[in-house]
Amino acid sequence: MTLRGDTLAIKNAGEFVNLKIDGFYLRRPISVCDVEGDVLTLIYKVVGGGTEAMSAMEKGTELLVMTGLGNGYDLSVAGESPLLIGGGVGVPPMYLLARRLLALGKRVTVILGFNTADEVFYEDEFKALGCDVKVTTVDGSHGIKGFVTDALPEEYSYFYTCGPMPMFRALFKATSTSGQFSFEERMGCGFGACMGCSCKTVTGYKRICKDGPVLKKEEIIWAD
Amino acid sequence: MTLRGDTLAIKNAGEFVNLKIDGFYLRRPISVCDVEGDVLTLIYKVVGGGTEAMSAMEKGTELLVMTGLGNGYDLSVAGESPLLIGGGVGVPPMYLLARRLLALGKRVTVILGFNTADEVFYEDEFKALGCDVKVTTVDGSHGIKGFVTDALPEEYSYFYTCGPMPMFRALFKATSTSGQFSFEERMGCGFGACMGCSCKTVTGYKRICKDGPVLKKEEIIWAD
Amino acid sequence: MGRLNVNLCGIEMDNPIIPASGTFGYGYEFAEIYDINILGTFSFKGTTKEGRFGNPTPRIAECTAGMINAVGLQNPGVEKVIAEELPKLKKCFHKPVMANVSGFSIHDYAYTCALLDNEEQVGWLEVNVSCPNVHGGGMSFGTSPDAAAEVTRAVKAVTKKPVIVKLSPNVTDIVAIAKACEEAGADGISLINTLLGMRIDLKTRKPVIANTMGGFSGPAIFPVALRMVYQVAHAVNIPVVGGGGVSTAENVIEMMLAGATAVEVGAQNLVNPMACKEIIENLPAAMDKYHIDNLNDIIGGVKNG
Amino acid sequence: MGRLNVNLCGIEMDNPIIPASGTFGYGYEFAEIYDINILGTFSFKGTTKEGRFGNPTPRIAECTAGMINAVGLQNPGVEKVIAEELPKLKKCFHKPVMANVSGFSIHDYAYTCALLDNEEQVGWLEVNVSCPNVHGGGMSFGTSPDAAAEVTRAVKAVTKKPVIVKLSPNVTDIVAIAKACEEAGADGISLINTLLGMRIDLKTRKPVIANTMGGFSGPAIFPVALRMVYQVAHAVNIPVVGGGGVSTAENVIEMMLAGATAVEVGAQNLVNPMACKEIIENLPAAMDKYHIDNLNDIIGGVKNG
Repeated sequence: MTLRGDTLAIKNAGEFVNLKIDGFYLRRPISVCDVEGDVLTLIYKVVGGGTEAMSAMEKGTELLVMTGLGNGYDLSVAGESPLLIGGGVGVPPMYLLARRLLALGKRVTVILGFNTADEVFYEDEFKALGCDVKVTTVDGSHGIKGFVTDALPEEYSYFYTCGPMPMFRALFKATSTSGQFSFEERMGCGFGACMGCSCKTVTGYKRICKDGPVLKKEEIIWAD
Repeated sequence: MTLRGDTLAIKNAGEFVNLKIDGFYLRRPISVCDVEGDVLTLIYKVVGGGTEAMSAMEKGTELLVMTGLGNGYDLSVAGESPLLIGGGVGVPPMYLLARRLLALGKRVTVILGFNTADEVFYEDEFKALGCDVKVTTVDGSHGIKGFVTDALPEEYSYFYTCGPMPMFRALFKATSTSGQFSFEERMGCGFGACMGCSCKTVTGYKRICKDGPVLKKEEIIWAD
Repeated sequence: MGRLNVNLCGIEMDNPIIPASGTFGYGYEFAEIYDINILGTFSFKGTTKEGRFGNPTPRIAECTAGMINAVGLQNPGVEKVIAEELPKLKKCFHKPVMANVSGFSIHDYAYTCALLDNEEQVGWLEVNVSCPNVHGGGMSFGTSPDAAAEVTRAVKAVTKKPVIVKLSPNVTDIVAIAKACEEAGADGISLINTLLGMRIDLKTRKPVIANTMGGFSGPAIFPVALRMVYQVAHAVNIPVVGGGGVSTAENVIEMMLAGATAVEVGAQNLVNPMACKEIIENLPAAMDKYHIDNLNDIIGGVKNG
Repeated sequence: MGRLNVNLCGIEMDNPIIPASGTFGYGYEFAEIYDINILGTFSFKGTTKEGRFGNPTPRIAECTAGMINAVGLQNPGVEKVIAEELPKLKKCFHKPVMANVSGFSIHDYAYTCALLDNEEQVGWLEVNVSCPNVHGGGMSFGTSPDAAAEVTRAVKAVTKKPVIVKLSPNVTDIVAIAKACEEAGADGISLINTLLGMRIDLKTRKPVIANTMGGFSGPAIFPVALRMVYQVAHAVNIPVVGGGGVSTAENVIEMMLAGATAVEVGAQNLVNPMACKEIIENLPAAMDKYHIDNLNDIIGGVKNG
């Protein structure tokens, strides 16, 4: 979905917005896929009632949206050839990140992981940006057969990722450099007030919504 | 408000419909003012959140409406010169009743009671039907100064009324013939299931929504 | 055996859907709207030894996602129910019905249940120890394990029909009360009845309900009901009838996962008279969506967090 | 003296609006959004003797007109709160703040309150005997009159600041517990904390909350909260802080008519960070609509039904 409005609060790739949806009490956090001027692009997967209602919204619907939430990715440590890895619903935030890194003159490699060909999306958009794009599908129906870890290049300066936990655990082991992971958690407020989405890190307790969603590889503690 | 839809279930003047309003759990019962073909006319006073929401509805809004609720007035006992007495929010149901009685060739006298001139409505509509119309206002700012009981004619064959309790009590004493009163009560279901709107009558317990809202003068027991 | 069939205390039901007592009268009003024989069963209006008018009006208040009622057990009394209501009910409903019984003394309960025990159409006795609307009445029985057990024993002594005790949620320890009823011989537990609630009219500054407080029901109370159904179902070895704010087929599945063998639908019948019909019609699709072949496979099937 | 001023246990407040503990952190997140000095006060994150991470995630569940949380008293512990949080809080909030305290033993409560008693900015101590998220913890104190009274006495012994005991609604007789606290010396009663609730994820068939159950709050619980505020306010002679599902200025007026001297706003802060600001701004118009000159005129002003 694309929204038009005041996007000035959105600073970094990897931030999210929090949408008020009629008929639901809690807001729904959605990661920013792209922002250009006053146009905000959100790509989401229908997983429950909230996202179902979103997909049923008509053109012209007005939404209450809290923007500029979360820390987002830190680009200052990207190096010259950063690697971006998006798994399924984790693909969208990689788009704005890729644009920003390319704007900084980086050589950006993107790995997009899916279960099967039908799920693949945004491959062409990333190519159009000028990224080196690799796609993996678990069943091999498109691109490289296997997981994103089967597509890791020899060389890269740093990595950024967003996706499901199993992918994170695999990447944590398989990656040779440092990197940043964007986590998902059920949130209450989305702006750090309720402690609903806390997690333990090497550097103490962090709120995914306020101190995250992006955590550095070094600070992550994997829950058993 | 006027609604277009299946009105076949609406049989008698004095029935009500029950409207589902977004954002409210219980339906809102509104008396039928007029019905002609598939057009239903409802006139209501904004007294709370529900009616407030109704008055804010835009043209073209679709509503879930239960129709044909309540017993309505019994016209078979009207005689030749029935008297209709509507007080404030009790005026609307008198309109369809007047139309039906006139269609039966009755000489219909209507008394409309209000507090003040600004509240007066439907006087011309009743005149246009060909009723003998008297209007009373408590402050005398329009029509006869005083209450509907101050406008009672010498002669009438029977009476029908809808309005506030104090008016009912006054009419009960002041009227020389039998008649029918349409009562209001907070309802749960509106179709007789929940016993939320029961009242005691000479002929036993009655549900205002199902056995009423119209009760005959002889069966009414006035709560103290 | 269809995929919706369940067995409640030895009686087969075509589906687990039971309109809750007090929201379905004795069935006729709904029989005019749809064929109520599609229901699993229904629990008829709470019946007492003597006839009652109940509480003064207003008895109803609007709430966010719910309503408060303070009807106060209006009913013609058990003799009239048997003489006048059941014959009429028999004409529009041809399955075992659930007889909901309330009382103000142990003797009341026993008296009323003994008479209903003779009625062929009565399948289950749902003993309400929880109506929050009667001062010093039902409420007190439902808030003490001993009193609830005493009522259970007294009723079991006068009937061979399955006895399902309906509990009040307005308690500190619902499990203790459920266990006491089970030990006293209850064949099933039904919960929850309404939460005690109140609203004030800002214009008149009076309680909206003439009786000041009343029973709060509707979708708003679903999470509390689900929690109590879960707690009780995991603590007793008799079937649990789950209810409280159920308004969709998904709610029914959630209640059954929590441990309900059958599910009561209450307030929703009042705002949508077709609610139970729609829930029954929507169940198969909802089951497919969540990969449920047969409802019996999911009763109490919630996994550990 | 403005028309919104109230006096809570001897401390003047510009208005009765108090963001509830656990929904407002230590204030800074909201101070970034609006000047929180417009508030009557706020009750800061529940503080315990030792630091706590709280419960595993997920800790949050969506409900109809509400939410369930099972944060489990995450806080850095009273020493760190005093050393690190209060100085930061002082920078953005210049009024007496309400210190919310929880514990797992009488000693815990006394220890934590004794330390907070030395803090100038702490105006009131809100002693939470009701958090439903900690196994064997807060909950048990709040469900027994004797235990609640014991906590009250222990806290009163170590502080000169007004002690407001926050009660759990998950009890049979809230009045008995409130009275026990009053007799034990409580300066005020705060209610209600959250209702114990649960949701199940139909896809995973697991509880949505990792801790299985959690505290249910939001507009859905307002009628239960209002009823308990009414019952307690009419039974005790100390001020009552009313809360539970409050989300509008009208809700505030209804709570005060029921007997609340001040009103807590909880879950609504999470879905609308401007909630308290908007409520305070909307109060005068709402008061005009219902012909209320001064809020003090309506405290406990509900008429008999």
